[in-house]
Order: sequence, then structure tokens, then C-alpha cells
Amino acid sequence: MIPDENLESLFEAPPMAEQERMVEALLFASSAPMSLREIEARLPHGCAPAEALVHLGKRYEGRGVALRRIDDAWAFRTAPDLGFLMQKEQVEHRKLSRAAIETLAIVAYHQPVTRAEIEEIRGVSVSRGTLDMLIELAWVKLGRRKMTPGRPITFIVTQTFLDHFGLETPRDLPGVRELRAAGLLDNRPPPGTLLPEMEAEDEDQEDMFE
Amino acid sequence: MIPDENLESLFEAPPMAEQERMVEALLFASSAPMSLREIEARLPHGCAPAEALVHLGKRYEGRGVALRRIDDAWAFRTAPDLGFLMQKEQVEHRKLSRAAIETLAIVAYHQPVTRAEIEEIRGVSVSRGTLDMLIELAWVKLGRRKMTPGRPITFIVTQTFLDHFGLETPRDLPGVRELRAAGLLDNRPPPGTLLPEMEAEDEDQEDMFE
Amino acid sequence: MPDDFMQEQNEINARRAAEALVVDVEGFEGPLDVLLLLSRTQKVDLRQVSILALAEQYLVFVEEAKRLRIELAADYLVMAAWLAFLKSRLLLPPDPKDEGPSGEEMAAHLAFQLERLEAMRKAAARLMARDQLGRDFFLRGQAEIYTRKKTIRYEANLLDLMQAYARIKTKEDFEPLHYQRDSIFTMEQALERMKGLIGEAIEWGELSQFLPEAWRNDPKRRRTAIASTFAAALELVKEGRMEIRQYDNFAPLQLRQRAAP
Repeated sequence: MIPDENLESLFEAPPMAEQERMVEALLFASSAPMSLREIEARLPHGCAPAEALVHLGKRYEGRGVALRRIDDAWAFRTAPDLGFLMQKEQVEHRKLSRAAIETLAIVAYHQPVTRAEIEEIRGVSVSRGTLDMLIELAWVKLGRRKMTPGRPITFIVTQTFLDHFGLETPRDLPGVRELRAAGLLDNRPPPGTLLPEMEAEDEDQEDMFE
Repeated sequence: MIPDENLESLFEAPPMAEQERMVEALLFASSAPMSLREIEARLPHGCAPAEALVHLGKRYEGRGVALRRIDDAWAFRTAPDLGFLMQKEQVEHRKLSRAAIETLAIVAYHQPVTRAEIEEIRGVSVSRGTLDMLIELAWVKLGRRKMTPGRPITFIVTQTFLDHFGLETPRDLPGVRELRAAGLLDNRPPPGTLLPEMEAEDEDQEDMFE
Repeated sequence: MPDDFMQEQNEINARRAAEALVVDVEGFEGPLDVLLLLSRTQKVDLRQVSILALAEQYLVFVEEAKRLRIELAADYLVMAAWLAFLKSRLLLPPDPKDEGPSGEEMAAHLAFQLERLEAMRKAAARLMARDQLGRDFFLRGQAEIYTRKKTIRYEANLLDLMQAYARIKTKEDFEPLHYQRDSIFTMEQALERMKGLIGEAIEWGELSQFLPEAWRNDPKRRRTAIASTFAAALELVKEGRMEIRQYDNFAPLQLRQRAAP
């Protein structure tokens, strides 16, 4: 009798408490909700996942995590009343990229200025994104078209720009000579960065913002 | 009285049972371990997550999912005895070379350890790729420089390593106590070379495991 | 016939076993690894292993590799030389004038190294046998990604703006950096010079003695001369024409001609 019983127990389903643990682990690790059939396929032979799910659902009642039915599948989800913990409002401060700040400076000092002129002054091409971004920030806007062949569009700075930088008019911007006199030019960038090829590369690789 | 109590409760930490739910939800939602500080930052003001974690750990004892401590961080992981159910979730592990496994073990047991020390222990030079690969797997990272001539860089194991091997701290490495007692984790220089700095540094290592 | 076949097979097996250690040199992780494997043939606790016997076994291994014309990496040969030296120390009565470590100390350290390597091997195996994440236990399959309400605010102040402009407007002021090549003593120059000098360097002499006269005083010139002379010396050591030694960390480097073998 004993060998027989042993043999039978080999094919017997694990106790319900064990089945519950198994379903719990399966649903936890699964990357998508699992249907009853999928759960059953993963459990040892003879298991009754439907019953295990009932027990499991009860166990998680009122907890921070709930067993949820989604269509005909099951998954764990954090309790809806705790959703606020998962959210986090963030204000991220980012510095303008070098390409953006240089473009902005050229617009401010030379306005109204065309894209071709900006490129000539910077010595590198200006990516579309750079000007778009400055326009989106409402620091630069479109000015009148220039009365030269092709009637290119010009760019000018906005009132928002003046407010942000604490200027009354664009004419308040100090000139290069004043900058030098004020010692603001002593902070020279390393010579290598001034090679035009490197800057061109810079602009390609660099994200808009650093 | 009632309005007063309400006002006070606005600024009081939620009851412990509620804090436990919150920590449960947070850790359930995250796949990476969360440090006590990270948990605290997400909870309402005045919560005591350390205590909530103790309650939570007890609650999950013997379940299909377990609360695990990894260094100073916490995470839910499925119970190891149910791994057989999870074939589908198993990720293909790159088979590590013998050199990589040995190097990893040496870093784990001897950390912080320099490249030269690894080579001294294995009696063979460490190929560049070996350490690079362990670093890429995020199992090994750079530690502090050693205060010996040349100030060589040291290597230590990461939280990802501990998480991967189910270790709470490097102290839980298998057999580490016996190895230490047998003097096999000593940094014993070859006879004839006396490097007092190395001995001083050894104290650091002891700190790690004490 | 089957008997013949068996015998032949046995001979092949015996030969293979004898050669296995040598032929499999590719599979070894360095000389310590070989020593560790050889020590197992002694069937004793690593702490009681006979280092003398081990040294002999290793030397046989290297001889055998040479006989089979198997190219051994340099560190195998360095170990062979060291073990031959150790063997002589262990066999000869200690010389009281000798200050170096005794043969026993050296042998004890080697035994320690072997024991430590063996211990790390076992530790590595135990580590890999542990339950592993993604194989035996698993993380949350469907992490609920935090919804982040992200507001980006861009920052730039007037100073940034002005400096950016100044940077553009003063580009022409900058010159690309050129190294002043005239105060560099090149490796080629040093090598040329050293080749002329080694004939006279029979006794040990400090590196500084090999610097050209004109490069000894000015610190900048001296630095470049030291660097290139050292590099040139290493090159000559590699070619087997010089020897180099240093007694302690930061002690002066000493060079001399290497006597013809």
C-alpha cells in the first residue's frame, strides 16, 4: 500500500497554500497579465489556479498591492489610492547648449539677422532645431523679410527675451570692448575647441541641451 | 475639537499599517532595489520606512514573493524555490569564462582590490576585456584609489552583483568567514618585499567584512 | 586482433595522458594554474605539499614542452627560472652572507599562493552555484513605471549670453596650439645615443648619467630627456642588449650592458 500511495502523491497536485504561492510568484514575475489557461499551463499537473486566485485575491485585500482582473487575465497592480506615490513632479533645470546660446547671442547683437548671416558669424551651420527651440522658448521670433535677393527671413529677439535677461532694449547689451574691459573675456575656452571642424562635429553630436 | 484633530492629522504621519501599504506598493512597482532614502523621499512627511519594512518582511515570510535586502536597498523578488515555474522569464545568461568568474570572485572576496593584486592571486595577467566585461555587466565598479605608490585604482562589487547572487552584503559571500580565518584573504606580499602601505590598506578591507 | 587493437588503444591513451598536461598548455591560466594541477598529483593537503617535488615536476613540465616544441609564454619560463633558483636554495645550505629571503620563506609563500588560488577557485564555484537573479529568482516583470510630470526650464543668464558672443567675436584672437618641438628629446634621438653608449656601460650606472650634457640642467629639457632615455633603455632591454634594475620604489634606475650569452 505504501509504495502505491507514494506513487500517487507524485502526481498529486501541491497543497492549495503552495499553489497560491506559485500563482503569486508567477504573476509577480510575468511581464504581462496572465490568463487562467496560461497560469494553469505553468503550474504542476492537477493544480486549480482559479481557486488559488480567489485565495490570493483575498490575501491582498486592503494591501498596497491588489490582484486585478484585466479582461480574462490576472495581474498585480498597486492599489489605486496609492498612485500618488508613484508620481513625482520634477522641474528640471537645463542649461542651454553652446550652439543655442551662441545663436541667441548673435540674434541679440545683430538683429534683424538671417540664418545665413548667423552661420557666417558662427562659422558653422545652424541646425533647424536650434532656432526652432529658441522660438519655442519665445526668446526669438521672426522679423521682417530682408530686401535682398531671395527675400530671406530675419530673426529678432522678443520682449520675453529682454525680460528674462533684464534688458530694456537690445542696445543695452555690452559690446565686445566692454566685455574685455570687464574681464569677461579672460575666461578663454581651450584652443582646441575653436577649430571649425570640431565645432561642426560638436553641433551634430551634441543634443540641443547639455 | 473635531476640526482641530483633522488639522493635526494633516501634518501627522500616516499610521504604521498605512505606511506598510505604501512601502509595499512602492517596492512592488519598482524592479530595481530602492534605498531607504529613496523610499523615504516618496512617502509622506514623517514616515518611518525602516519600521514599515520590518513589518512588511514578516508579512511576506514564506510567500511566493519575498522582501529582500540588498546592501542598503530593498526589493521584492520571487522565492528561489519556485524558479522552476519561471522558465519563460529566464533570461539567457552569457556564459562567463573561467578567467571572468575567478576575477569576479577575487574582486568580491578581496575588495577593494587592485588589478596588480588580482594578477598576484591568479598568477596570470588580467586581460583588459575581463574587467571591462564585469564592469559592463554592472557587477564590478571602480572603488577608491589605493594609498600606495602610483595610487592604483581599486575594484569593488556593486549592488547589482549582490542583487544578482541574492546577497545582502559582501559579508554574506559563501565561506568568507572561514577564508578570512584561514588567512586566505590576507594580502601577504612575497617575502623580501615589505610594503607597509599595503598592510595599512588591509585594515580597510577588514572593515568591509567585519 | 581485438587484443592488438586494445593494446594499441592503451598505448595511445598512455601517451595522451603523458602529453595531456603539456599539450593542453593553451588551457592553462598561467604557471600558478599548472603548479596547482601538479600539486594535486601529490595527493596531500595543500599546506603539506612538497614545494621541492613540485618545483621538480614543473621543471619537467617545461622541459617536456620544449621537447615537443610547444611555445610557452614568457611567464611560464620566468616561473621555471624562479623555481630552479628556489630548488637550489632549498637544497644548498643557507649562505649566512646572503640577505635575501630564505628558501623556506620563498617556498612557504608559494604554498600560500597555491592555497589561496585554490580557495578562490572554490569560492568562485560556490558563488556561481548560488541562486541567481533571472535564473532562480525573479524581479517584478511589469514594473509600474513612475509617471513623471516633467517640466523643463531652460536656464541662461546674461553673462552666458555675453560670453557666448565674446567667444564668437574673438575667435580670430586664438591660435591653434603648437607644441614647441625644439625642446623635445625624441625617443629616436635617445635610442641613437644609447646605442652609442652601451658599449662603455659595463658597470651599473644610473639613468641620469646617460642623459646628454645639454639636457641635464633645464628642468623641462631634463624631463623629456629622462623620459625618452628610459624608453630607449627599455627598448634595448627588450632587444636583450641592456639590463635594468631598481632596488626600491622611486630608487634610481640603473642600467648596464648585457654581457653576451
